[in-house]
Amino acid sequence: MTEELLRVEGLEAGYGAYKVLHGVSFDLSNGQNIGFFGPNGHGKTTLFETISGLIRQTAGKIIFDGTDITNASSDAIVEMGLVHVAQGNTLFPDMTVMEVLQLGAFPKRSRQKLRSNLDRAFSIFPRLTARRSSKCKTLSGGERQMLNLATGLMACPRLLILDEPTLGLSPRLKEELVRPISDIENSGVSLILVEQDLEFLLLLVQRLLLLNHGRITKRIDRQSEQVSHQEIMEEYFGVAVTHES
Amino acid sequence: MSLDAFTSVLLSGLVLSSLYALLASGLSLVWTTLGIFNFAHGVLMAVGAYVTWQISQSIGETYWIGYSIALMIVVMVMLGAVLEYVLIRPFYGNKNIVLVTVMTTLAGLTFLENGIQAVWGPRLKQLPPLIDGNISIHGLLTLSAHEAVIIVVSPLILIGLYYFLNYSIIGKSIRAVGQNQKAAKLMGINVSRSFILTFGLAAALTGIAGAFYGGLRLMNPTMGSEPLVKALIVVIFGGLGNISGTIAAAYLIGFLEAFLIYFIGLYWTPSLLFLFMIFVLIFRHEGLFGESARTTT
Amino acid sequence: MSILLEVKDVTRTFGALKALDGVSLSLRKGEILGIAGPNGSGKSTLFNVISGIPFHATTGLISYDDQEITRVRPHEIYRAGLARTFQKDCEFSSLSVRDNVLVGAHFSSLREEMHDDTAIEYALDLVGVEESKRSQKAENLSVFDKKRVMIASSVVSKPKLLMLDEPASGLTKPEVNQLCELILAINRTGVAILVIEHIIALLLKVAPRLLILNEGKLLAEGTASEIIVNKDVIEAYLGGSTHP
Amino acid sequence: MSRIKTQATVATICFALLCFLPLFVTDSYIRHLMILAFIFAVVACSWDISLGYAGLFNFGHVAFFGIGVYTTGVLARNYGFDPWLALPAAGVMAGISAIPIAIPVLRLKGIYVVLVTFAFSQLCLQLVLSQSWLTGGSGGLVRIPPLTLFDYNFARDGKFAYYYVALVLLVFTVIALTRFVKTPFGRGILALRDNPDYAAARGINQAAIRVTVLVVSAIPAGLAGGLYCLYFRISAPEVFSFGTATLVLSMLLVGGTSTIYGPVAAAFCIVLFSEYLENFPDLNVYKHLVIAAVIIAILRLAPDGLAGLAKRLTMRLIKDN
Repeated sequence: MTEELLRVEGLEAGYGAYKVLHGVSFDLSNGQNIGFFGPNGHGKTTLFETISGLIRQTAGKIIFDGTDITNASSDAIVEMGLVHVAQGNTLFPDMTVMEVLQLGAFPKRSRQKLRSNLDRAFSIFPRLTARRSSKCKTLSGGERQMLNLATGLMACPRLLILDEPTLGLSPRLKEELVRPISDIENSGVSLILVEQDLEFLLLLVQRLLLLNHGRITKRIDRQSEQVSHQEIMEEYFGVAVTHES
Repeated sequence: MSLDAFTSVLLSGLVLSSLYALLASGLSLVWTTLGIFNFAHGVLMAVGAYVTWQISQSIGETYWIGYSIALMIVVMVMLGAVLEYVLIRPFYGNKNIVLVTVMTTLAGLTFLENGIQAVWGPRLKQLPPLIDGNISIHGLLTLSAHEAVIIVVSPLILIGLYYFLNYSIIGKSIRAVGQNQKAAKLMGINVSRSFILTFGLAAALTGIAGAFYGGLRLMNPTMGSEPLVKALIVVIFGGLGNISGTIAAAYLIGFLEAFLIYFIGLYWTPSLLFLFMIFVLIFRHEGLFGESARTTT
Repeated sequence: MSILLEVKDVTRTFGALKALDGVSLSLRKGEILGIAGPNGSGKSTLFNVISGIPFHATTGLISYDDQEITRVRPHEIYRAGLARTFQKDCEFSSLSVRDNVLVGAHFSSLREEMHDDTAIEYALDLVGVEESKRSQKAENLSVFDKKRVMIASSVVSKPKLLMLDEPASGLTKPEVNQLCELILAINRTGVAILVIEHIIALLLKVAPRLLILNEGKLLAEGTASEIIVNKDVIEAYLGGSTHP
Repeated sequence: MSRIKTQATVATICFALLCFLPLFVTDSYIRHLMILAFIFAVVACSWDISLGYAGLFNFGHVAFFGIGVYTTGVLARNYGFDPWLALPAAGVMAGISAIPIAIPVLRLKGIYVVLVTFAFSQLCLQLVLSQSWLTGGSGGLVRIPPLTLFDYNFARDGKFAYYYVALVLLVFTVIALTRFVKTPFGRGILALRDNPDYAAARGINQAAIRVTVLVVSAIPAGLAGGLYCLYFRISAPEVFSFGTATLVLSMLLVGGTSTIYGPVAAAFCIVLFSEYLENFPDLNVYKHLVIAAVIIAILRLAPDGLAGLAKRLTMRLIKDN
């Protein structure tokens, strides 16, 4: 179980002259889950878009399951089982829930499993069953997030990147998402989870990485260290907190 | 208006509508998926007609024209792919892509139009009809068998297109690319392949319209320019990026045009159509049948 | 001190989503008020409805300098003396740095006073953009310089209220410190400042009074030291709703 | 030497050369080509104001040119106006007709602007075709009186006087437009194009800018149309056609948008290049093929047009020295 699934080495990327990632390195073994957190605009989304092939890196290397995917196209990456569920993804406004789920199984490796994956998606997210023929644009925020997650599952992922799946959700809806996400986890899929909500993250992952100004500035291992709120607050709000209080 | 005149207006309206629908659905498909407006779309109609003619000359005129049309479709799909590769692909990511592709597709139009002239010369040509003879129904209504084929086959092709886009996984992936490219990529859809496919499909639909048209009237290299302008009006009426709206609008405009020509004459009809188009754009730019417009770049 | 900006029970909805849900606040002349809150809490929406860009409030009332501006067109709001900045895309990319500021001056109510370029140079001096960079195209500047030029293009119009939208995003720590100095310096010239930030650290340094938004509602209000020990605030930021 | 100074020097030298050219070149065919280039350069560089500087996908600019052609034609031919009066009237008429075009443009963006302006130019064409009592229909208006000065007939001097009229129009247009975009208001046009939200937050009224831009860009196009009509002494509906729009648009894009001098330079290149191809009778059918291929190649290799290419080259020269 300690076989390596993903390794990112010295990744640098950005938009034109504006560099967002300044050498990010981390790895993830099979069956492990890691969480990312950190203030907005510090490169989390850029990091995952680079891993999933939407943005080209300017330096560094990405290895997935022993294969170098640094320059692979996004569809080849999905085909290998590395699936990225983007943040606040609006999906396809004029398509129905059912159509989106079918498209989720677009990669060849998942097409044969369409039926069983659909059953699984509907059993994890029963709410989607009732909405199966509604267009995406009529879905509520919570339903969209569920559809996002379910669509990611349809591709038979081996590693699922979830970028802020609870963004904009009420506390009650957030709570509702904990169970499905841990179900996904228990089905043998590795997770990279991004969250602003630390408590939520700690429920689901073994390791926490803090991304700050395009660098990983803190790594917290949940098993070995006692997570201190005070410490994280400091990282999060900057030194000013301790100075002022 | 006598019954006779009414039925003949109705018929010419139906034939026009069918051709507009084939042309406009391709134009709309390219717009929806790639977000660009293909001004070379109309000339593809002429290319389709000429290619069909050339094939029918090569394989011999004893063969039914339908075989030539089938081969032409293959050629058009490839030509569409080539056009996408040459005229559109180099400009992805260009911040002025809408404008630059207006220019490159206009240049493509010039190229193809003059290309036809260069290859096939200025002599007028005509394709044989799909079926010879006339059809008369109760003496009320007489039309050529070729027109009848156009009226019947075009909707069948469009229904086929509708089913392809809505019920096949490849069709769905094309629609997905049009609605959200990034999300489509993240689902493992190869966006550039979808683009090429879309262009090929649009070229094939237009080519079919051209082959039909070539059996009705004499062919010339600019035969597609007026239908393109009509297709543009159709696409606006139907709502950009809305295939079923486009098809409905094609039939609406076809009939409207036929009746306007009958009632107010050939001269005022185009002016009125353009005026309608401007008003639709101002007050309902999602089109008459559209519910939501694609947000433009 | 008299009230400069008053927001009363403002709501903004997008379909079923309530991005702002009955928010009220007031700002006195010359005051710095900080607004913080987690992502998606409605901070930017609040700025958008006040400045009218790109949309207005669904319900509620916003008044500025004793005039109602709830539905006033954005360029008129600016001419009345209320200038805002943006978190991203902070430049007119094809214009030079000077022209970026010139635009801010020319289209303000001060056009008649703009006989020479001293006001522009003064604004650029104030924000600290070097002389050598002032003829460059704005798109070639660093993120921090772009932000400074954007601030210059607003202070050049002598606004009464400056609204800063997450000014520290994308900046390094030393730059954030410089930014704090700049905000305080502008404030000393008598400009009231409304600043939203995701990172509370910046606000703690510049704003004596803070508001915390969460899920479109006002969660807490008070001085810096009151806010950081507030249970609700810690919960909103770091979660806890899932844990007792 | 700074870039601006270089530009000014080059422009002055070009101007001086063009001033003296007819004194040495007596071939009326070359003069004719230059007049064509001048007229199209005016249309192309005025289009640059709305398309390049304001970023409005205005596809109906050629309609302003056509309106100019027909205003002058109708006034001089049908109503007996002095051509010297009918010419400025073309500019005025084009400027006025920009206002109804501006109304839909204010509410739309992107491709919708292309479509509505395109519809407008098609509408103009259809009106011209259908009102044959006024416009001569598809045959157009012929035998329009030429410009004259006292007894001097501009049409009978081997294109000498028309050369200078067209040159003056071009020079005034270039100077006026260059100045216009350098004013603070002109900077506002660019600001609005670059970043509409930020522009609104700095007091820029989008509606006011768009109306002004369309009117300002329409006037030179109308004047060019008026001159075109007096020079060729016909008003033909082809001026509204796809072909004319393609020709001018290619000048604009090949020259490089938002530069003014780029489209002017490209107008010369394209007019002369396409005439040069006429020298090869064998090439006749392929001429347009070659032009289309060259345009695609230039757009691909030099996305900022010739002006962008020139800029890159001078930058390299400055660096090398």
